[in-house]
Amino acid sequence: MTTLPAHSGFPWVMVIGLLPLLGVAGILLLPKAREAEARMIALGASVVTFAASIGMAIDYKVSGKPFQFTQDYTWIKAFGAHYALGVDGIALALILMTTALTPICVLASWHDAERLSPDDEASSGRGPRLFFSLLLATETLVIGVFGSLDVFFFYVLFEAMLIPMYFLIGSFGGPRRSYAAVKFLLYSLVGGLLMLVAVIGLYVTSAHQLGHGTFDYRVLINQVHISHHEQIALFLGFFIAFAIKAPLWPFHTWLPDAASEAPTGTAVMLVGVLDKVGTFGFLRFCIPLFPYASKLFAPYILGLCVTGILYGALVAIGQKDLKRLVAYSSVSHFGFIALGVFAFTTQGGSGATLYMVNHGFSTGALFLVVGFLASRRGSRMVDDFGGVAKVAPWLGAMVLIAGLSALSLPGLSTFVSEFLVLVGTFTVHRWFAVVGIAGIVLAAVYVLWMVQRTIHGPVTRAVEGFRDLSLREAWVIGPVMLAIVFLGVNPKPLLDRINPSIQRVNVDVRHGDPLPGAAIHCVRLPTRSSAAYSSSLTLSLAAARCPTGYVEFTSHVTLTSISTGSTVK
Amino acid sequence: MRVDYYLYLSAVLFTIGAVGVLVRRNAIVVFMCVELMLNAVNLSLVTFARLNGSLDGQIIAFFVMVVAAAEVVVGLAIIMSIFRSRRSASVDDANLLKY
Amino acid sequence: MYSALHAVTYAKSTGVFDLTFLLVLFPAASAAVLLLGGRRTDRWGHLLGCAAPLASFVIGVIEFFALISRDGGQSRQLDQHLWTWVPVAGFHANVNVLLDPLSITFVLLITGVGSLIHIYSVGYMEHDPDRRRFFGELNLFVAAMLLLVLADNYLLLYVGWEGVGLASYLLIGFWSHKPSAAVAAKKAFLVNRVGDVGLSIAIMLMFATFGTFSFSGVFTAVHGPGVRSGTMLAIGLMLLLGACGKSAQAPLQSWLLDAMEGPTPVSALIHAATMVTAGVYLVARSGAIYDVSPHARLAVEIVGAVTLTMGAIIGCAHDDIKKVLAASTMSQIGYMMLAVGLGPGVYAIGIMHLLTHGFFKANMFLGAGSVMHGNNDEVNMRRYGGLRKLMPVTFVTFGFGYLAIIGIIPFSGFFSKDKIIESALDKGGATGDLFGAVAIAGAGLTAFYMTRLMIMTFFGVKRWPRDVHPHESPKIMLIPMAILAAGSLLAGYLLVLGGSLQHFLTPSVGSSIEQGAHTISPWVLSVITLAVVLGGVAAAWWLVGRKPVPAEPPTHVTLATKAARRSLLGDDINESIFMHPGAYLTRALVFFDNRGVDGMVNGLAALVGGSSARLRRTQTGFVRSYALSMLAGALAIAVSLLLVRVG
Amino acid sequence: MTSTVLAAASSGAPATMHEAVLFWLLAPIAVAAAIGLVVARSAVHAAMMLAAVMMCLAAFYTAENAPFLAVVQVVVYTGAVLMLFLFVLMLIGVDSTESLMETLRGQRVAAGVIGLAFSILLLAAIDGGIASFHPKGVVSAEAGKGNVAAIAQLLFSRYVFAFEATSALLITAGLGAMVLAHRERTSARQTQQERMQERASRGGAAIAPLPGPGVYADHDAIDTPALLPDGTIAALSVPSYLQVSSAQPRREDPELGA
Repeated sequence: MTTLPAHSGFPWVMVIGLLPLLGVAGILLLPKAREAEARMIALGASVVTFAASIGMAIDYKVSGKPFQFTQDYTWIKAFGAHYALGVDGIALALILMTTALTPICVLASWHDAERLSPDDEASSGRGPRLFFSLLLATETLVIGVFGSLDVFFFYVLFEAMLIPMYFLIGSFGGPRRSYAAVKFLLYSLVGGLLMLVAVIGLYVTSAHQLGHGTFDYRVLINQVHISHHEQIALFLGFFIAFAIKAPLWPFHTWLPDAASEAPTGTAVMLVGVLDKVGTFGFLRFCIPLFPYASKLFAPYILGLCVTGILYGALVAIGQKDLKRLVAYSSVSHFGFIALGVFAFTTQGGSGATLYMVNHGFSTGALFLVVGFLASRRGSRMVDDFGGVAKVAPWLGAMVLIAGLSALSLPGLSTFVSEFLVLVGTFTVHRWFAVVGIAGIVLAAVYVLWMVQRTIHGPVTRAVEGFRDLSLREAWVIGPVMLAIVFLGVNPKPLLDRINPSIQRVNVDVRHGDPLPGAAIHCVRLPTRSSAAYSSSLTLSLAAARCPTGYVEFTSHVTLTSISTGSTVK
Repeated sequence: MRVDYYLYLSAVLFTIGAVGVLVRRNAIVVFMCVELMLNAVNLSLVTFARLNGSLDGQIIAFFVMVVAAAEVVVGLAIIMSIFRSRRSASVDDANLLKY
Repeated sequence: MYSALHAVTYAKSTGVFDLTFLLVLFPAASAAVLLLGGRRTDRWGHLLGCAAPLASFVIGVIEFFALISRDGGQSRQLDQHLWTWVPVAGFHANVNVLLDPLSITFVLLITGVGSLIHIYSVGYMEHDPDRRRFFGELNLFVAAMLLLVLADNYLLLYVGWEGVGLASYLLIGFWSHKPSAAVAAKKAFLVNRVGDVGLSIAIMLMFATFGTFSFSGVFTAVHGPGVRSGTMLAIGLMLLLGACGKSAQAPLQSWLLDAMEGPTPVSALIHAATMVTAGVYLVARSGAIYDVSPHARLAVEIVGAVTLTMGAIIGCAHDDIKKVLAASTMSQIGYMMLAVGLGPGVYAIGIMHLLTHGFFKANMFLGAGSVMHGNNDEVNMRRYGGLRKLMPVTFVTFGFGYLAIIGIIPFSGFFSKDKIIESALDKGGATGDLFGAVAIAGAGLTAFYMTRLMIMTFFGVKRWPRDVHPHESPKIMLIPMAILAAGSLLAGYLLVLGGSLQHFLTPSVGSSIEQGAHTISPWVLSVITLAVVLGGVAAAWWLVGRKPVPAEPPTHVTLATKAARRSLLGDDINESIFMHPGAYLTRALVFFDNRGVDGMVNGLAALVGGSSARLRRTQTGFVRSYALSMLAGALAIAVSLLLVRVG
Repeated sequence: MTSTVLAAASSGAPATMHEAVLFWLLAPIAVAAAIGLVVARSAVHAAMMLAAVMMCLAAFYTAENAPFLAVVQVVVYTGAVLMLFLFVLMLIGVDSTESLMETLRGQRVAAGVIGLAFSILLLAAIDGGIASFHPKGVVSAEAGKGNVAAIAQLLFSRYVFAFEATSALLITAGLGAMVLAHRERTSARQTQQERMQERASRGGAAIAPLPGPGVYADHDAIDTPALLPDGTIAALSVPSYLQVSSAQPRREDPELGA
């Protein structure tokens, strides 16, 4: 193996990661008397960060190296830990989503961290300075997690991410915030510890093989061959950690509590951004590092995903609390994401990655509108609303669109990703996909029933005084809606960057995507009179569909004949 | 007579002292039992010195005595102050560490 | 017919055909302006709302003439590439619009009838404070419907498909403060979603089987070797499921009657003329797939025949004028389904009935709207009576529609419906005869319930309450009705004349069956059908027209009538099979999640906490107990050391 | 006797007949006294028992060629430490005999069983571990300087740091004891005037001095109560700690009966 270039291009990732920290520094320098300005600084820092990430996206070469803008410095020499950063298409998309959502979270939390009175003793430590520093710190850590190319570095950031989020929930949340925060922390820590064991195991394996242990991700995937038994053990360590983080059924019960107790901005950050680390981890670590174990466990994991899709949706139908409803719908959606990831097809993987981005916006939108509703009514209960659309038509429309995006209406971004996930699954695991499709009917049930009971129907007394969207709220929800519509109509720029990375992720698990059923038939039955024509037709079709150059066929066709067939176009 | 009889005696005295610590409730008597245990150990230390033909055992016994003296001073002062505040010298009454 | 190696290809659009995208863009842009512009656009919103479909109609007409001016040598199927939508490895979806005879036919129907209904709505919705929003949503519907029929691949079609579903949802729930409207809207969307599952599975099957889901790719590949008939049957059935949802065919028919909660122009445009016929369009468009799968065709025929009968029976029992018309729509779409299910060559006839139905049913809905408009939005026909004198124009235009639907010569319905019956009988065999008989019986039933409607509404004595003063509608409503009435009369001629429509549609849906293979002579059949129809009319007069209509529906009726009044128990079945068990399941799962899954987590935490608390009890605070345990510990350590030494 | 024992011991490590006599004489006494320490009801008795044990041990130390320790044992332990115990006992009340009822369930049984097991274990361990030893005696280690000088030499050479540390410990302990025993005055000391005012404010008989004890022909002890004019006993005339049931004036006395 050739040695990998340590540095390439402008260190965008580091810059983007450090910008929010600058904001944190600015906020901490503020005197207490001017602490309300913390939000201005936070907004400024996060917008600049977003602008920088746009710069990175423009600078990213679609057909360039697998990992771009890399940096690699030895961090802890004693056990081969590196400070290594870099992005591929998947990380690029997720970093963009993170930096786009953070200003929205800041704006959405504009009044959430205000003190009740200037010298409010009860909230002495919990002013806007703390809140917005924590929010920005979370952003930095999440960007670091997505951009990390060292397993140990990733692990450290992965665990560090919990700390600001713990305080965001535990200090600023609803009445049961400490229960929710502790539950969130303990759940995540359990997963994190399992992952730590696996990370150490990975190091030991690499030390056995290379003579010197390393955590360098690119070295690990290219030069270290992990035996099957080790793969199974290490895979489970990583998988459970990510499954808790994602969260996958049945590790989901922390999410409804955490998301419903957290203030709106935090909930968006938590469910929209932070949880993507779990599904991102599947793609970044589980599959490329442990292809054998991934293949071995895939059917069971797909079973979990499908269960989660239906389960999350059904439980969401039965929720009385709007935030919990959204949280359970996310459980369902995470089932879709993981379904696409573990289908090991380009459609599934790209769809899942796109889904992560879209879910950030779509669930973000839902949490935001629920936050708008709750801030007006002082309650999150579905039954406390009714007829909002009549009183506040814009607010009603936003609730409706957010809901439609959650049920994956074609034309909105979630549809593209959900369909890709299902198609990607369908080509290899037909029945999992079919059962998963039932989830889209259930999604319609919970969304529309929620819509019917909150914004439709006769205007209830409590709703009568609702004002429509304020200017700030419009600026919060507007960009999200724009992103949802834009990505629904033109997901190509993002998909073009994601696709090659996904194909690299899947290359060890499945060589190229499965051929259409009819094409395989043609090759299987070469005695048919028209076989010559049709097989060449379909094979050229197949070759066109498999940019990696791999074509997988059923057993009784020799590979040589196929590969000649597919190269002669 | 064998020298190790002293050791047997020491063991017996030590055990009696230990049982005394366990069954008596008067803090001062408990303390006396502790002293008995220390004395028993001293006896065995002196005997060990004789067995080994070195004075180190006696030295250690001496140190034990000094430390025991210090311990008694502090311990009795503690018992005094407890008695002052609680009007009781029973070790069972001083159970603030209870769960 | 397709030959085995005949690849379906579409020509690249040029010239005037590059304007195809404007068809969708006009109403879409107008919808965006009206919905995002807010109250600022209230003043002129309805004008823009009418202009958009009219502009599309004009372009449609231009393109139609451009299309027919292309002679046989030139392809009449023109594909315009707009942008690449979803490119993922083999999964390549484009946003392309396909202009071919089938789509232009629909374009003209949608924009033509749509424009008329828009104009009508200006008057109908005049007093509604949200008229601008109404027009915005109506435009959104037109845009989505046009996208549906112009898509050149199934995925884009799916976008339009759900888009019209969304518009339908919004418009049924237009008066969403009425709980009944909100529930009906939700129900329509949900039932459609079930159908959409079918459509999406069909698309996935196509992709998994052929590696493509564009029309040209799929229609070429179906004739390739190695295509298993089971797969084709599955695709056909899944497409049919989608069509059933959208077109309110059994077993997904239950939403249509409730959808009448929407404003009447919506019922006319969406739930009569256009959207509900999208299922027929889908089956006709997918003709190549059904051509190779006779079993799938049979399923389509059965669905059509069953719904045809069900709709007609339901129509006989309801007193709500819109619901009767809705049931009639179901029934008529059943005819179309039956036609397109009959397979190669009959697609065009189904489309023809679709067009004529678009005219006469829209006409009648607008008429019903006019009647309601004049009667304080009363929909119960038992509160009407004798309106022909007070609303003469409405009566006449409605009458045209009435004559068309029951199939009286020379109204349009006669031509299209007769052809369907004829084709069903021509299919031969037991099923052909059965379907033919059902179709003829359906014609009789149609005549019965429509005559009942006419009698209860326009004839007899007045039965409206004292404070209602029926009056004729304003001109802006009457003119569209008049135009549609003319269409109801003339459309049949124009379409049938020399098989013009069938020839025109040949590139899209294949050629017609050869003439002369009839089992029964067309003339004889027409006479039989007319006789049955007249029998139905007579029966209606005998049962309804002879005596005064009671103000309340009679309660001592047969079980069959009761079932028909409850829409043949469609809702009851859905409720008992899906809703109630679903509600129980949901409640059980919520309980399970709180107590089971979360309970396990919390239980684990409680176990740790509890055992710690129990362990804490050993800290009695008695020094002597601690001393005892210390001594015991010392003993244990000494013993174990000794054992290690000895052992 | 002591000189013979010393002479016998000084000759060598193995125990002589004299030492055996001494051992078998004093060992049972030591054990009996130790048991007495554990079972004695009164704390003062227990202290006496402990003194007996310590004296016995001092004798054993002399027999074992440790005269310095023997003296320290008598002077420091028996003389100082034990006296300290007795002082504290006096401070907190000599009469505080504890009831012999055990309050912790099973404590006594468990202590007995574990103690027995522990002693068996120790005895067995000594039996197994020491049997092979041949006592060397400490005389050789004294190098002719005598026990005290030899110990002194070791203490101030090899163990000098430990010795210094111990001295520091002793000082710390002394300070600690002072701190612990010191009672901080929480309020200002009452003047005599204030005490009087307080007494006057209480009113009643408390203003006058308490009545003295009764003085009779046959009794004038301090525990004899005085009689009030009506013939009843003046309870306040006898200090509370002397009020015992036996100390009643004899009613049968004819002169006192009135």
